[in-house]
Amino acid sequence: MAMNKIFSSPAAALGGVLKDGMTIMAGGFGLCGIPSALIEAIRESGVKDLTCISNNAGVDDAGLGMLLQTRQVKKMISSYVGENATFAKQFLAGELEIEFNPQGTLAERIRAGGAGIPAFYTATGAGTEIAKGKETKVFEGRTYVMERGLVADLAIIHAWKADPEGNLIYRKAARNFNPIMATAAKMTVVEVEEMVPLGSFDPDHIITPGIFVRRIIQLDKIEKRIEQRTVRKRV
Amino acid sequence: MAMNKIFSSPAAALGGVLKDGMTIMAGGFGLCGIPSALIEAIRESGVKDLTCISNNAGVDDAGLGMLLQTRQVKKMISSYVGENATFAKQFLAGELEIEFNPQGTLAERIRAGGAGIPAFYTATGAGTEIAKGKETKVFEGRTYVMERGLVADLAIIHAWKADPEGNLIYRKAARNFNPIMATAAKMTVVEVEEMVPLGSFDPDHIITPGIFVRRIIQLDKIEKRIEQRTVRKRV
Amino acid sequence: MPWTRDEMAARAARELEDGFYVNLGIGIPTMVANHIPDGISVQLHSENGMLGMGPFPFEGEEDADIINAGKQTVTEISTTSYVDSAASFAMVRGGHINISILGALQVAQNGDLANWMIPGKMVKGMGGAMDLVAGVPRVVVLMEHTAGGKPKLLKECSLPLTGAGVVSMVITELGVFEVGQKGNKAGLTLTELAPDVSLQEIREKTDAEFAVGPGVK
Amino acid sequence: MPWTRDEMAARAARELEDGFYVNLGIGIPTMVANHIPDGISVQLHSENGMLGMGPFPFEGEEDADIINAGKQTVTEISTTSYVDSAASFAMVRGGHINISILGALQVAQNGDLANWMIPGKMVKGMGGAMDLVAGVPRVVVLMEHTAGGKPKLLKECSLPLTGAGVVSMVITELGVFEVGQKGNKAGLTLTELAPDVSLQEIREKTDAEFAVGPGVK
Repeated sequence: MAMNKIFSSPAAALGGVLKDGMTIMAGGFGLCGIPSALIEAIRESGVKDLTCISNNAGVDDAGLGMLLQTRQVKKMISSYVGENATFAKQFLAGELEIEFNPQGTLAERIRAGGAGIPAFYTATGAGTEIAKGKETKVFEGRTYVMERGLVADLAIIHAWKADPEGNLIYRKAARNFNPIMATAAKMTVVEVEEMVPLGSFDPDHIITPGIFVRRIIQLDKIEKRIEQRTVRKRV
Repeated sequence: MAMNKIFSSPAAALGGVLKDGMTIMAGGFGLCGIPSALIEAIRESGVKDLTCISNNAGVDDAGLGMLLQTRQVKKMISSYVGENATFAKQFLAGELEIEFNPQGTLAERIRAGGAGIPAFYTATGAGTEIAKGKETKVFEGRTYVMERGLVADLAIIHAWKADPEGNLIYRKAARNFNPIMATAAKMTVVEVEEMVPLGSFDPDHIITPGIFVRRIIQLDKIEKRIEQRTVRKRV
Repeated sequence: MPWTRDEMAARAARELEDGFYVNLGIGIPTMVANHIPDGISVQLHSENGMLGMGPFPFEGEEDADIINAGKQTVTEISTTSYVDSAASFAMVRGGHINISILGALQVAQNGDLANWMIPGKMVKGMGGAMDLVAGVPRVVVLMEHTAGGKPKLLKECSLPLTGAGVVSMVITELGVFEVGQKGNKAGLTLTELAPDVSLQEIREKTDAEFAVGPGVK
Repeated sequence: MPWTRDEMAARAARELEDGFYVNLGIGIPTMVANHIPDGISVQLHSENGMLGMGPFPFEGEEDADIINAGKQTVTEISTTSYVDSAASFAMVRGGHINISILGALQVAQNGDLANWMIPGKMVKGMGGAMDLVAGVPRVVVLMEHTAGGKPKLLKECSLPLTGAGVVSMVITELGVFEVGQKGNKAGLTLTELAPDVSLQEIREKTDAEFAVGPGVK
């Protein structure tokens, strides 16, 4: 534990890492479990021509939507971007590239990238436009599409708690793409809601071992937006 | 939770499942986290010509070694069997087939089988005898071997605690192959050290969700053997 | 009289069996959760990594970290567990989810399904739909029989496919069709009519060819 | 005087850097853990799913569920985490382990490594060795220079390979060799001699061709 992984601010944690044209994975599903503070720091940095790998594109003024507004994103690799009007506008104007991946294929490509697997076969998308231009192979009479592992220059991650080693736990459905992206980048930077002392976690409960985490910042304010507030009446 | 997953004994939990010639995955690394009671019940059943997928082959009188002694095993798919003298004898007499897999490839094949991935590429074993007869492919200048997903008729698993839904947690290094094998068989039967009521687990701590578990038995005695007892002196 | 949306959902709920793990799509499929038959217990899978999903929270009890695939706030129940997105889709792709009930733009008589894009319109993405229809062994489509007066059950889909030959059953407000995918069972069979819906009406509103099951008069 | 086993382990430990994640093989490599330089902190990876491995337990404190890849009882430390076997080897295959230090039967001058089987003898299996040498970016071999008087550093391995062109460095009781794998750096270079070991001696005991580094007299 001689090496220090803890940084003082999002900007400090991204120091020396950002480069125009780089590929960034960003965790989260919708606005749940997104690394908001790190996205904000990327916006402030002005870095541009980014390729962003993220399941969604945020909304107009939150999540990766912030980087779309400032036109820092050249290309998105996502499964669904329906919540973002800025996205639609830039895409229809030809200012933004998009590569749609089926969500499970996207998740598996990221997991494969982190696990040193350059390619795998899946039945998802066989016989559809998604399979066009991709190699296919028949196993036991069924056609499968070859999909490639994905890696990024940088992964930005939101976790619930970290210890100084970089061991991470996540809170509920805010886990989603965060743990797999943490494994699939040359540099993984994590924002956490709470730092805990070494030895605080039960080793059986750790979801992301510190080996995948290079830099950590503790958020000083935690703001979680709800995209679709749905409730039921008390009876 | 209408469906009952809890059975009264290992024999009951395996009722109607065992068939000569079937393929069985058995969790554990060495003697750590092996499903001893279920292996014993398989021995008692007399089922034979089994193909067993397990990282190791136990020792002479424990783990899968028990099924070797009774000659119920036709073939082993393993990464290392060095601890078992019965194994060596039967193998050298040509009575036992063995398919060696690099341990990481074995683990990944099982994970792939459970995840609906029929094949993937790995650099492990490229240029060695393990690659013979297998398809290879070059990605970014490096040669990778195509390995197939593995599935079994039955997985027998050892976990620490289960709730009635079949949610499982494991204890320390006894986790090993158990969670991935739980996903990769038509029928997964689990022995646990302790049953806990529904709702006892923090949903963030569950390692194997109940979707992968069909039958559970609670062990009435827990005996854990240590293969290599190594200690240091107190100073 | 054609089925209401609630009745359609109730009909789909009859496809559930005790112990099933179930994925429900957005729209009418979501309503299936309100019609689970007595004595049957199922677990709802949400693609974003939640298994064992409860109803919407009471007002004031919303948790931003407990959402479903539609980004709606939901609740935990006593069986709930969380996994990451790769593990969630390993459940789907690996065939561990017993049934997927989802909407469609078009279904063809060979089981082809289109529900993710309309050329020329802004494409939002397929989300998890392609994974679900390819990975789940039983795919039930719950949809309006027609759109703008045009049949959605077709000889061939004209829209880009979500999955090829993946649909097992189609439930509309007019009736129920089984989709056979192999050998002499290939093709659509009408197996139920909604009350007071005539075979004539359903023929007029369907482009696909279909057989009529023995129970249908 | 050739290095002792402890001195060999200490030499290998000098390859460690602060913050490294390290996999140590069975035998002399295990002893590397006793020689980690001051001011440097590393985490030990055990292939059976333990990351952050402590020393052997005190007598009476052995836990059957805390073992290393050699099935020996070990202990937890404040950084320890557990994962399943697929996740453990995802760390290995994905290049996340910084260095692997392991034994060998033979090493060839092109970096080929043989350490898992001898034809005609009972084969025990390769365990995780093939995954480690293929996945870890820096593979350091720690071995006796000869076996039964015969060189183990060869022009070509005669035994079945564990990995092709995978070794970065070889440390024996006589000295240290770097293995270059690309372009004009290809091949073995002797970079250190153990005290009082002569170049002549090392040449006699080595079948492989090797260059002699500038620091070696």
